[in-house]
Amino acid sequence: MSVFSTDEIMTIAASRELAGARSCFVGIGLPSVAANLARSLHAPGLVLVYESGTIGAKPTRLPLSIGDGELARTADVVVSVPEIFNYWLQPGRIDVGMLSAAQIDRFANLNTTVIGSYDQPEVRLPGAGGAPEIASACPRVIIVMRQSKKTFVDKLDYRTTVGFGDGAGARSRLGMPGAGPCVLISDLGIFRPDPRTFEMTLTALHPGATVMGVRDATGWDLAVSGDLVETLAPTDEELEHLRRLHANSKAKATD
Amino acid sequence: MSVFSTDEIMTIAASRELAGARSCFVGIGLPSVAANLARSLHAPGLVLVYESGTIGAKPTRLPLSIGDGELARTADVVVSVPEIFNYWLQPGRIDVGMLSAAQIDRFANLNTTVIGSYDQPEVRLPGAGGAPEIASACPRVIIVMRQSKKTFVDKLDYRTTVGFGDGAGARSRLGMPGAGPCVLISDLGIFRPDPRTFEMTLTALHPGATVMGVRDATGWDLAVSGDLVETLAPTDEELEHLRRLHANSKAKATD
Amino acid sequence: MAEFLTLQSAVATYVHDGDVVALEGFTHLIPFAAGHEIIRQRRRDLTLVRLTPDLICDQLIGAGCARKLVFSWGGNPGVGSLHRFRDAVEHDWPHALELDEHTHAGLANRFVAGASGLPFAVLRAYAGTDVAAQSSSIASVTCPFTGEVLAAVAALRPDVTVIHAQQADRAGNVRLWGITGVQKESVLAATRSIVTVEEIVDDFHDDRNAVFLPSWTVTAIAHVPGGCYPSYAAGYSERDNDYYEAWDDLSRDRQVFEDWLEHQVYEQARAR
Amino acid sequence: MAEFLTLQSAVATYVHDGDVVALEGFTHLIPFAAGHEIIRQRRRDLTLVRLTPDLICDQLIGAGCARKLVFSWGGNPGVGSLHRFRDAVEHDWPHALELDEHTHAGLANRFVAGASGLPFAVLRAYAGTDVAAQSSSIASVTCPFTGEVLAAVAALRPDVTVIHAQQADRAGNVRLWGITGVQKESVLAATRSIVTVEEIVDDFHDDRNAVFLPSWTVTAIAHVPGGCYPSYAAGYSERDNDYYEAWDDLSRDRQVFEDWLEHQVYEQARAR
Repeated sequence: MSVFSTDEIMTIAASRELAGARSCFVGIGLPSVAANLARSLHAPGLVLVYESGTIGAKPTRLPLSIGDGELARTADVVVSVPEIFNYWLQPGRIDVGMLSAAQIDRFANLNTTVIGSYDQPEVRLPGAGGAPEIASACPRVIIVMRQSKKTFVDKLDYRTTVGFGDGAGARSRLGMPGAGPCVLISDLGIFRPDPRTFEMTLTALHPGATVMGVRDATGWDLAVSGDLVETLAPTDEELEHLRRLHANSKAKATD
Repeated sequence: MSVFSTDEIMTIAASRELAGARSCFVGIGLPSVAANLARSLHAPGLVLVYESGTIGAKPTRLPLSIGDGELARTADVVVSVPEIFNYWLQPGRIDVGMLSAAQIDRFANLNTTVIGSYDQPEVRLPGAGGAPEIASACPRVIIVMRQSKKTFVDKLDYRTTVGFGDGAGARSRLGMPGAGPCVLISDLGIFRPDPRTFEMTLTALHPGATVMGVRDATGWDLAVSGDLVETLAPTDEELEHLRRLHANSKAKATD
Repeated sequence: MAEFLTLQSAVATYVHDGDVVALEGFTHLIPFAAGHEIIRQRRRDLTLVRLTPDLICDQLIGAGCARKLVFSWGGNPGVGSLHRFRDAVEHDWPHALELDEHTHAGLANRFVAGASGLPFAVLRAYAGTDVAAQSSSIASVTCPFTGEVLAAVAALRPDVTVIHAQQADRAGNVRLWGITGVQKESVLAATRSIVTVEEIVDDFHDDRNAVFLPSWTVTAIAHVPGGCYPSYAAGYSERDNDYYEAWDDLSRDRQVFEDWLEHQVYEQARAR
Repeated sequence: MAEFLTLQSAVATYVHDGDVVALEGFTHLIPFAAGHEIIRQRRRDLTLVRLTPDLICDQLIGAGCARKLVFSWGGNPGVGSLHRFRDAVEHDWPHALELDEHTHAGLANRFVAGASGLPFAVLRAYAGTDVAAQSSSIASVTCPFTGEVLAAVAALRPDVTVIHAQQADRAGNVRLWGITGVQKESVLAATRSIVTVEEIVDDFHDDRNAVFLPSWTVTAIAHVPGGCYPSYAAGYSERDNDYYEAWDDLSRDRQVFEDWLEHQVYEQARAR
């Protein structure tokens, strides 16, 4: 078995979740790497949709931004920004949304707006972008983000994007058509919503990670599945594809 | 002075009303002939907009329908039907709307839907098309139609399109941005709204027409302007352009 | 992904009695061949949806396929009346036809709402007219910022939308250009879609701003060159204006129309 | 009809202190040269509007031109923070910056409403988030057909919209292609518009489905080849990704930024 980094297994585990998906609405950074890896590895027909309006982009290198010329050049079609949101994302036409964030809570709500108070912020983050509507409209949502007590928090400083709100029933009360975050993948493990409480629950540990270690990197009292498994280690093929993807990209690959 | 038909002076008088207009939203039939004549005669830069989405069409023959290939081929740009109504007509971007109808009343409201009752019609007409929104949104509206007691009626069988509704103040009560029908041109004369009552008032007689004749062809008690004038007879140039336009068109020119 | 089928199979599989069927194409690219196939397969109780019913709905109505028509302008463009439509409305022949009647802007926006996954669309329309009172799919809505009252139209979501396009590629992606009407919206608003095409190509010309329907938004594609005659396909054919004028006479008389139906539509089925 | 002006005259004539100024272009075709000209002419109290503020708003904010920012995603794409934006929000440097913050879908639809002459637009968005509470241009509306509660966003009508496009013809018609963002909507929504272009051509390539802005929808055109650098113009240039990465360091320090401003922006004015 090859040596691999925690970022690598996180990205590879995320790409595996795209098996069987027809189309994916992709945010820049970790989600874009995972989605492009899936296309390279096991889902050559996966339709990548970026919020710049590019539908069916087939980038040969990782795009630095969601509006890269590479995306437009390789797309099946490019539509306007109002159209990509109104005609394509909003009706739930795109199977899977892939998101990352600065903070996540136990119900997979996300903060990409601000650390500290809104009016007197410690750190002003970029803001919402497409995330709230991706998380609302896509039938399935995959979240990929590195884990620490600063990112997996008990209480978000700002709720930019709703995952499962305050838990069971919240999405339907809010009129959200999609099923919400079906999986959260960090650099330590994999979390899925409890079918009753909708709290994100640790269901798999990446090789080398421990429940104790994950608890230490989680800001809330973590629920752990009774069927906890170990994430399959990256195969040589997966690692090779991921590393080639990064090597092909002049630009920095992750956020 | 050349001999001319009543249809010819009607069309020529309508085309003259387009002097100074930048753009015209054109219905098929009489309005299309008048607008194309204006472009040929005195308004070569007039932007013709058809509801098929063709902006800046420069047809060399009269189109038989509003979606003729000739319109698309000669247009500056072709947009979708939702776009032509939402982005171009609705905000009042097109200076002048040109309409015709089966029935008109004293306040220039139009019927293109039905003769008789809606549920048991004597004659079922085509319906609304783009007319209600053209009449609402365009800063100015020009109406061209042949006149008789059957077409100039005291009470419409059905109000498809609002001109001045029930008179003064009606348009603003209905939230209509445009100024409404500034002129009505028939085969007998020219009518303009009274500035106080907004009733269409005879302001010009075509050569050969009489007030008595116009009254006999009007279904309501006709108001006649104190400054009644005679419509300038068609010039040789106007007639020549109009006849060439018809000759160039394989298709039937008027409805 | 879109299936490639014969037109006969596509209609047999995806157009059912009682369906809401949109047939779109604004003067250009009207799917006549598909309309004839629907007549041949003797579909009944359809709700037909089309901004401009044109000859295609006149034929379907005269053949007894339609229970209801949702439309915004029902004439023979530049010629006059649609006589089969009028005969149905005026004399219930071959049977009564229910109408849901709009303006172009209103009906186009009903497709926009359907394509957008919204229950309604907002526009400035219908004020002061008799049109709004006649339709249950027109209401009003108040702007929460200005208090202005505007028109609301209900989203339209056809069971199946049928269009004609210039090209499909072998993966089932569809491309059309020229006057594109509400074809994109009507396909995206529908549960299923059938697209007849002039040509199946290896690669599209590199024009990414034409209307493009990815294969996964289309249910079935049938290769039917000339499938929009007597309408036209820009780049492939010209509109047969004479046909539109001749239809005025042909359709005026019930018996002449029924002879046309027999010889021009039904006989083709028996010949198969 | 559009006037052909120098960029200097266009900004001098049509961008005023206190204006609501939209600068659009989604990663692609960002009007940097026009942004620099606004800085050079020392406009103040502007409300800047841009889905993705990007480096162009970072520069305008750092230079003290902006009183308020209307936006939906304020980062350096693929790199990280916009440091001048952060410094204004976190430390009121060079002065406080008011924010009106949206999602992409919400802000795009505010332009759509503006372009459509409607007071608001409807979308399914913002539910359950803190974003709606922060903005007076977000409200809700109830569907008159289904009772569903949806988001409403107020129409946005900039005093002036500035974009960069590939081409204008000599009549002042503008054409752009590739990633077209919300450029059409932002120009149609605005009272005035300035378009900088890569090239002025005799005739457009015959592609009627690209975004096309008729001359009569554009106020002023300035011929500024490379006017979107370090962004890019499809068919003319590539995005300078290194510049975007270098900006991260350059903009982090106030003094380094001010040196950049002095040498890269203001000096060009004195050279004229």
